[in-house]
Order: sequence, then structure tokens, then C-alpha cells
Amino acid sequence: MSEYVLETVGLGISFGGLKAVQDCNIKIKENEIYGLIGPNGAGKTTVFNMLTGVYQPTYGTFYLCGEELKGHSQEVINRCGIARTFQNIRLFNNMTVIRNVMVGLHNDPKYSCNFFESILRLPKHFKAEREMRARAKELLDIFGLLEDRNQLAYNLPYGKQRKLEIARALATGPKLLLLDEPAAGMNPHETEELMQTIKFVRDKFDMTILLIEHDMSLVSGICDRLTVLNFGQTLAEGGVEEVLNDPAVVKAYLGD
Amino acid sequence: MEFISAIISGLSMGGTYAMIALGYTMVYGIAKMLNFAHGDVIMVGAYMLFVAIVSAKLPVWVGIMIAILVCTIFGIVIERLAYKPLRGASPLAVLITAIGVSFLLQALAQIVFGSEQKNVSALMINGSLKLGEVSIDYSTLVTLAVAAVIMVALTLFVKLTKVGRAMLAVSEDRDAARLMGVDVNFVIMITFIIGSALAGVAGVFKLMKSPAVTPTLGAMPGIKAFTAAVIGGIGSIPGAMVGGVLLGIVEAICLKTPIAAYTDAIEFAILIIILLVKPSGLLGKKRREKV
Amino acid sequence: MKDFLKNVKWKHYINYIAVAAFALIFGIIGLAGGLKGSTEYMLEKFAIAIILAVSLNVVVGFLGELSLGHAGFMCVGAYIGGKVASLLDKGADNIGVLLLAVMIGGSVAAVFGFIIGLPALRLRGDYLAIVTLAFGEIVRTIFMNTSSESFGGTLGLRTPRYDSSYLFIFGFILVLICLAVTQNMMRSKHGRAITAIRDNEIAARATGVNVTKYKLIAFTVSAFFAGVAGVLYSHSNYTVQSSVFDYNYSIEILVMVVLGGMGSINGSIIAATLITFLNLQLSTVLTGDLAVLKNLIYAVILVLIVIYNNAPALKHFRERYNLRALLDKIIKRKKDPSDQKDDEGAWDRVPTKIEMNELLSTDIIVTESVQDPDKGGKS
Amino acid sequence: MKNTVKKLVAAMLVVVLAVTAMFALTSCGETNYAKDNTEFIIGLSGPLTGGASVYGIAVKNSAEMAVEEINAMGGINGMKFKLVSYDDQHDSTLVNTGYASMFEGGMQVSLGCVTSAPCLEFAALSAEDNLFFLTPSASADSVPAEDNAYQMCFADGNQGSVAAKYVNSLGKDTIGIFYKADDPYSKGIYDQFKASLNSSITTVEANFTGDADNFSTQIDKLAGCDFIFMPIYYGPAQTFMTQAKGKIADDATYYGCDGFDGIDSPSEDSTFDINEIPQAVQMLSHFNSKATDGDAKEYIDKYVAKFGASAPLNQFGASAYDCVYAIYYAMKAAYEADNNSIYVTMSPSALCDILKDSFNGGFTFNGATGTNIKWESTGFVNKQAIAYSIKAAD
Repeated sequence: MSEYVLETVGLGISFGGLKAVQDCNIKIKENEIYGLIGPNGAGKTTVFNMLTGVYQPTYGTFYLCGEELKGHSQEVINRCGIARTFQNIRLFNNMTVIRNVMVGLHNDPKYSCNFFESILRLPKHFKAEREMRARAKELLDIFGLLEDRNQLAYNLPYGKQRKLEIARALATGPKLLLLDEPAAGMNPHETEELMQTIKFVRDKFDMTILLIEHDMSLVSGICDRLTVLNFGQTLAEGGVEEVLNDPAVVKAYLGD
Repeated sequence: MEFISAIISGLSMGGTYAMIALGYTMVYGIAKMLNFAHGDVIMVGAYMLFVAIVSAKLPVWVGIMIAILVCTIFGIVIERLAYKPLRGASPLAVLITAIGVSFLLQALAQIVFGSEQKNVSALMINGSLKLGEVSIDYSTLVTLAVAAVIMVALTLFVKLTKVGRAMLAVSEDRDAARLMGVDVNFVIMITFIIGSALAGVAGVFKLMKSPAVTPTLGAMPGIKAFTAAVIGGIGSIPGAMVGGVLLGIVEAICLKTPIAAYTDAIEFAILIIILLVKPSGLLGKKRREKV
Repeated sequence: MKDFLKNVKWKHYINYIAVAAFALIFGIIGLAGGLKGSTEYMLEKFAIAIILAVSLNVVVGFLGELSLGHAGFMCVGAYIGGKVASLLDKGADNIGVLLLAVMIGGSVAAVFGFIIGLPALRLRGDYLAIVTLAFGEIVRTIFMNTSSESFGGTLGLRTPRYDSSYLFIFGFILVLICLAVTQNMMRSKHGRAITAIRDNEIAARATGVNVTKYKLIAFTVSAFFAGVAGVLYSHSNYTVQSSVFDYNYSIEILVMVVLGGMGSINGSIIAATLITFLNLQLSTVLTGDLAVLKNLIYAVILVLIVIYNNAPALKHFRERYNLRALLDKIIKRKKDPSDQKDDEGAWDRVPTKIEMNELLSTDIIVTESVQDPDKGGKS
Repeated sequence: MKNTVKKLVAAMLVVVLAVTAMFALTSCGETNYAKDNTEFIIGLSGPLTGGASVYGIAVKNSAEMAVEEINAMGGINGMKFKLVSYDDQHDSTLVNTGYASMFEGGMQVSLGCVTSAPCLEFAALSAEDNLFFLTPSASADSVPAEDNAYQMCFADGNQGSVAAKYVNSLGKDTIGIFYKADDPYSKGIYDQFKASLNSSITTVEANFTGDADNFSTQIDKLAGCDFIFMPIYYGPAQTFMTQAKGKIADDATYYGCDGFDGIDSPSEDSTFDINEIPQAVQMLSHFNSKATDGDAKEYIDKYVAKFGASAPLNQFGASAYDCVYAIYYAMKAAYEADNNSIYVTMSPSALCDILKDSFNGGFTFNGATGTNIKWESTGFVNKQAIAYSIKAAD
């Protein structure tokens, strides 16, 4: 077992000659909340996209708990243990809340039931469905969404949609959770609540979390360590206090 | 020799396909929708020529003007009534609506004009230019020349005029263009006007080679022209021209071999293969879906 | 036993009951000798149309991809099933032969469905639609150019017509099987995965859904039943002619699905029955060039329904005035979703609407055209 | 919710039982739908719309005319006839419905379908009910496969071999063939033509499918031929000829089969004029639409007088006219032999047996499409073909 849950080695990508991200080295220890910050266009989401298999990295590679995942498809990477949320929420809008979470439980071997068992309605199907539903309810309860479980996802208020997306990601049973700007569009009160939720998730699920965020209060409130990206390059990394006081970081954020 | 003559008769069909494909590619590139009814607007144009030249006995050039004008009006009406309400809806909804409009036009034409074949031979250009052993029809030359002129004119229009640049902007990113103050609805309307006028012109060229007018005359050429537009790279104006001519040549070569009966199947197979192997076509730009 | 009855979700079975009752009524009348040949033929047509519409709904309504080649799959089933029957069956109405024909015809169509599912992995939206259209035309052309000994060529394949007093009953049994397979599939984790792909393919991938597998499953199941409908067709007619299975036929099936509501199986059943009935009635009423009035009406229905269901400007209007709201008012259904039994808000409550993956912003702006080996097609 | 459903199911079951009981009482296994007829009903299915409508309309008009004439003559001892028709739009899927509605409406004898592909479906359906039909124009070889089916027109194979015999006699080295590959009529004639053609004659072949209307490639391929056999319908033939002006030698000959019929009758809103075509146009036919004597002339005069000069006039119509009369004369002969054998409420099957005996037993008929017409027991017609020149080369 590797010391780190996630370890990226010289990760980089170029689009048609433009190097969007270069030489990104992030090491995240177990149970850590790790922040990835940087100005707009710095390549943060691109890093997420590489880690989840949306883009194939041009340079370098990355390991999850010592296992190299570079080159796998999104589905496989998710099954190996990286789950994510999106900057602009991507729920299954026309499905009910509970079904959104149940899709997340799809690959869990505990609820395995093949196509023909479902069609023929063998006992295994009913067992799997019953257990998946129970598990989904547990998860929804944790996020305070139990009452809304039969709503269509797009009818939920914004804050609950964010929570649902996190619940769905957790349902896939990840080792590492990637949160892409979870606090975007939230008011301070909601942000505060979200911080509690993220901490709770870390403690309750023993989760390791990597998050992109602009809201510095959230970053300084919950992150253990940070990496700052600017123009695709690592500007600084380390503890929160140390990084945020780094003159280069201040310059990148505030300009000259 | 046989091969050269196949290429020349391929140019004859290819010219018409190129003409239709130009309209297709404009609309697809800018409005981002597959206008299934494009082929049927050609049919409307052909019937207008029939009404003007045969029924009303007007001079040919008046008939052509009327046909192009009516096609343009049809284009505007279709866009306003059927497509504009769906701006921002799923592409699938727009596609199904376009199929509906195509059906609607065919059914209307049959109710108004009957299903029997009409003939308009006044536009036929007979005779051909002889170069040694090969001969090229004048109609082919006219079609190719006009298609080339239109292609150049469209390219210049898009590159040099304000409306043209607005079209480019809308085709790149509709929302961003809107934010930059481009009137997206207006630009799409202009696109449809140009596309439908081109369909009218295509109707004229169709009747230059073949006098038959039926309610379904636009359906197959429409789909074939889409194939041509895909071969050339959808959204690319020179690509439509290249694709149209290539498709015409492929068709002519197929028709001269013993597998002639499979011509349509072969063309469709080419479409599938190109979409799978190189969806951006010969001259098209490849875009990436953003995440 | 009582508990069991209590737990049964009646709502899930009402369409089986309705279809079975319908078949039973006419089956009993038919066996008593009270049905005209034309009624029996109409019932066969109903069964064929329902199977076609429900199976197309799997791809269009649940997977969210437009298929314009459904008649092509039906064509494969009709020719293969018809050929099997004409090779094995020499005039006698043998139920075993019919079953075998259904299995073989359906399976061959399913293989084609699988093959067409492959492009669906790379292409989406209108490109895929045009590929399915092309596929339908290719299949038709190939069967048309076969020799007269193999598949009848231009004159079509001569097939044994199954005894019409029984065929429609068999047809409705196939309808029930089709309903059972599609509904059981959709009401399981597999169906959830398929609708997840429809709602947001990118999120579905990120959630670990095997998109490749489920797209292929949806296309294969859909094609299988289209093939089954084709076999029924070949047994309900004496000739199978490739010209029947053209693009217009695919559109007619699409009209049924759109009219019934994409993603609504009950809607598909009702719309398929209604349109088939109207078709048969109108074909004797409308003659001359007015016969296309039918097409005109379909075209108008198609355009109006799609605009009504999808136009962004009509959103509020739609939410206030729709059939379901009206039904709710009449039956006074429980309004509060949290009070509902689990899973009552199932997929058939999905409004007739398909969300495609909208283009979203990235945190990096790339002006150059980009080669991305993983993602083709979509532009 | 559950209660509602239970009630619903219960209600349904009651309805099922009630309806079943009702039907079970009323049904009595009667299958002779003609039992209430007051006239003999002749059924006809044909394309009254679509690309082939010109044939369907001519057939319907002519058959109606024949029925009216027969009724004016008093029918068979006062028993009159009635024609019912159905628009099958040249689509075989519609035939089943049309057949059922006519059969259940009391149809006792039929002219089958006008076009081949739908007629195959019709033939199979009518064989099941043992309904006699004599088709004016469905020419596929397999149409009269069952013993209840007869043709008034030449079968495709027959046309193909007759045409080939004619071409063989011309002594050409090379001929062109232009056919429609997805049309059973065209392909059927083509196959038989090729099989019967002298092997010493080289053929240059071109074909088209579907709605194609730009034939430049095909014309290009056929350009060197001075004799082109075109077993296609007249619509695409007109298109071909118009496009081929100046490319195919002016002294060439276009030779078609019965599908050419109608090519020379200018319709009011078509600008096609056969006289603008420089080449010679000939066809193989059993009817001369420019006939100046005999039954054909009489038919043409009556037809034009009744429907006007712009109504489609072609051999299909003439053939239908003859069909109705052939059925009439055969029935009349049977009636005269045995007064009880023919009556208006007789079942289609009974009538079919009588007519079959008559047609197989040397029944001979003279009409607009030939004299001394006989039928073989296979259902094929036996009569004289005429090579008919529509227009000479300029």
C-alpha cells in the first residue's frame, strides 16, 4: 500500500501545442482534504478531467493507492475508486432523487444482479433492489435529502442539488472524492453548511477529498493542504497558511 | 476512357449535390441543426417553376426569380414557425420537427399538385462541349460554374461582412455571441434565407438536367447532399462543394459497374464509414465536446 | 398471500392487464367464430404496431438516441423469419415453426441492432440518426437485390400466412412478452443505467455506468423486438416486400412514440393502437390524392407535439396544462411527492423531453481545433 | 389506488364476459358475405394515387364503363353488376385491408390488383377464399400461380421473351438495355429478355432505382447504342428521352413494353411532347391506343366520349374493359347452360368454380385487346402481341 491515496507524477496535457497543464505533482495522504486553487483558466478542472479519464494525460501519470490508473476510461477509473462532482451540476435530471443515488450504487458487488436475472425477476433482483434502496435511503438521510427522495432531481433547490451530486458520488464507494467548486453559487450560510457536510463526509466515510474552490473562507476553513495552479503550472504547495501567504500566490490572485 | 466519362457524368450529378450541400452545410454550421426539410424546399422551388413557366406561361427568368423568392419565403416561414420556438431545446426535438416539416411539405405538394409526374422542359439545356473524345454537357458546366461562384461568394460573405462574421461567431459559440451583442435570431434567420434561396437555385439546376417534378423529388437528393456535406466536412463551405462533386463521381462510377443496383447502399455505406472514421470530413474542423 | 397482494404495485401491471383483457375478449370472440377476417388482420396490425412502438421507445425514449432505421430491423426480422417459416412450414400452421421463426428472426435483427449500436458509441444526436437512416436503406437495398430463389428479389418473399384466427392471439402474447422484457429491464438497475445515460452521459460515465454495455443492450433489445414484429408481419401477410420497410415507415413508428410521449410505454401502446386504427380506417375512406392527408395530419401532429413539449417559451404553460395534471385533478392523486410510495415517481412520469448534454464551459479556453482521440462526432 | 384498480379489473372482466356472451350467441359461422347482395359485385384494387395512378384510374374508369354498358344491356337476365374499387396506392401492405373490406362487402369476383407487387398479396388472399380474379395488368409471372387467378395481359416473362424474339429478328450486334432494378415489373421482363436473347448479341446495360431522375451516367453508358430496350414505365422513360436528346443518336430506337403505354398522350399540365423526341419509339403491346378499326377503336371512342380526352387512356384500361366483359360472357354462358347455377347471392367460391371450369375449358373471347383470346390452365393468357410504333424517327 502506497503512502499516498493519490499521487500524480509530472502530470500534464497539451491541446494542439498549447500546454494546458504541466508537471503537476500532487500527493494526497489518506483522510486528507486537499485544495486545488488558482485563478480562472489555470487548468484546475483539466486536472480533474485527467484524473477521471475524460482527457488522457499527454505527460506523466497518476496513481491511486499505488495503482496506476492512467489510460483507463472514465467508467473504469470510477470503479477503481475516484468519484467526482462537476463544476456545473450534472444530475440525472429526469430521474428521482433516490434513483440518482441508486445509479451510483450500480457497480457495487453487494448488489450484483445481471441483466437476465432482472428481466426474469429472479429473487436476486428483488434482493438487490431492496438492498440498494435501503442503502440509498441511508445516504440520502445523511445529506438530509430523505424527504425529497421521490422528487425529480431538477426540481430540487440548488443547494440540495449540490448535496445530491456528492451523495451520488459517494454511493459509488470511492477512495478519493473530487469536488469541483462545490460552493459555487452558494450564499455564506449555505457555504458554511457545506463545509460541515464535507468535514462530516471525511469523518463518516474516512474519505480523502480533493477539491477545487474559489471561496477562500471555505478553503482556509477545511483544507489541510493546498496546491496553487497558475497557467497550468504549480505555483505553490503545502499547508494552507504557508501557501496563502506566499507572495507569488498573492501576486497571481491580486495582480501586481 | 470509360473512367474519364464516368467522372464527367459524375460532375453532372455532383454539381447538383454540391448546390444542395452548400445550403445544408450553411444551416448546419450556423444553426446547428440538420434541416431535413432542405430537400423539400427544393421540391417547392421546382413546383414554383412549374406553376410559373408551364401553367402561367411566364418567361423563364421570371419563373426562376419567383421560385427563388418563394423558396426564401418558405425558408423564413419554416424557421419562424417550426424551428424558432425550439431554440434552446434539445437537438433531438429540433431534428424530429425538421422531419415533420419535411413530411408536411411533401404531403402538401401532393394534395395541391397531385402525385403524377409533371414535366418542365423549358429549363433543359441540351448540347455539350466536345473536347476530343470527351464531351461535357453545358448544363454541367453551368451548374459547376454557378456552384463555384456561390461558394466563393459565400466564403467572402462570411469572411468580410459584418453579418458574415456574426454568423461565424454564432457557429463557434452561440451563447458567447449573444453576450457579445450578436442578435442570434437574426443571424439564424439570415442563414435560413441564404440556405433556402440556395435550395431554390438547386431546384432550377435540377430542372436544367431533368424535367421531372414530383412531390418526393427533394427527399433523396436531400439525404445524398447531406452525405456530400459530411464527406466534405459539415459546416465547411468549400467542403460542401468538394463533397458534392466526389459523391457525384462515386455515384457515376457505381452506376457504370455491374453493382449499379446497390448504388444507394454504397453511398450510404460511405456515409457511415466517414462518420465513424473521420466525422469531421475532408475539410471540416474537429470540435471537442467540453466537460 | 394478503401481504403479497398488498405489496404488488398494481400500477406497474395495469398495462399487462389491459392488453391481456383486450386479447382475451377478442380471442374468445374469435374462437367462437365471431370475428371478420378484416378485424383479425387489424388486431394483428395492432400487435405489430405496439411491439414496434414500445421497442423504439427503448432507444428513443429511454436511451435518448434517435433511430430512423427501426423499419430496417423489422425488415431483417420479416425476411429472416419469413424465410425460416417458408423453409420449414409447408402449409400447415405449426406453432413450433412460428416460435422458431420468431426466435431466429428476432435474434438476427438483434445482431444488426448490436452492430448499429457500435456507431452509437462514437456518434450522438443527428449524426447517429442519419446513420440509422442509412442502415435502414442499406438493408432494404440488399434484400431487394437478392435472387428470386433466396429472398424473392424485387417481387418480395412469399411467406406462409399463419391461420388468422390464432395469429393475433399469438401476437398479443408477444406484446405481453415485449412489455415484460422492456418494463422489467427499465424497472431494474439496468434500466436506471440506461436512463442515466440519457439524462447525462458524462455524469453517467463519471458514476461508473458502463455506457458501452448499456447502449448496446438498449439497441440490441430494441432491434430484437423490431425483428419479432417483422416476423409477425411476415406471418400476417403472404408477401414480404422490401419497399414496405422504407424511411416513411420508420417515421410512422416514430410518430407513435412521440405522440404517446417519449419514455412512456403506456403512451406508446395507446398511440400505436390509435394510429394503426386510424390508418386502416382512413385507407378505405381517403382515396385519390387526399390519401396523403393522413401524412399531413401526422406531420402536423409531430411538429405540434414536439414544439409543445420542448419549446422553452412554453414551459410554464406546459406545467399548468397537461394531461397528467388533468388526470391528477380527476383522480385527486396524492400531491406531496414525499408521501408517495417509493418508486411511484418512476420513469414513466418523465416528461416528454430529452435533455442532451449541453455544451458547458471549461476553465481553459482552447481556440485551436483540437484532436481528441476519445471523442469523435459531436460537434 | 389499489381499490380503484381492483374495481377496474373487476369491471373489465364483466365487460369481457358480457361481450363474449353476446358474440357467442350471435355468431353462427356464416361465411358467405354475398348472401345479401342485390347485384353481382366485382372488386378492384389499384393505385388511384401515386406514381402509378394513371394505370389505376384508367382501369377503374374502363371497368366502370363496361359495368354500365352491361347493366344497360340488362345484365344476366336482369341480374346487374356493380364495381367496387379500393385505392391500394401500389402498396402491398394496404391490399390486405382493401381485400377484406371488399370481400366482407360481398365481392364475388374480382379484377385483382392493377400492379404486380400488390397483386401477389391479393392472389394469395383470394386463393384462401377461392375467389376468381382476372387481372387486367398485374403481369408478374407468379400472379396466376394459384388456380383461381388469370391474367388478361401478357406475363412479364412472356413479354420479355416475345420482345427478345423480336430483337433477335432485327439482326443487331449490340443493343442497350435500360431498366429499373428495384421494380418487379421491370426486373421481371429484363431477366426473361436476357435469357431469351441470342447469345451473339452484346448488351450494354444501365439501370436506376427509386425516384432517380438524373440519368446522365446511364445515358452516357448507352450513348453508342442505336437500339435501346426499355422495360420501364413511361414517367422515367419521358425523363430519359428528354435528357438523352443530342446524346443518343437521332436515328436510334427506344423499344418498350406495355409500361410505355401513355407516353404519347399529352396530359394537360405536362410539357412532355413525344414529337420533340427525335428517336423512334416503339412498344410491344396487346392494344393500340391509336387504333382506327375494330373493337379497340370502339373502346377508344366510348372512353373518350365518357371521360374526355384528358383522362388516361392506355392498354391497362382497355384490358380492364375486356376483363369485365370476359367475366360477364363466361357467367352468361354458364347461366344459359344452367339457369340455376348463377344467382346474385351466390358465394364467391361457387362462382369461382364455375368460372374456372369455363376458362380452363376453352372459353374464347374477342375484345379491344385482341381476338380469339384463350387462357391456359396455368392462368396465362394466349393472344396475339402487336409491335406498335408510337413514333418513327425524325
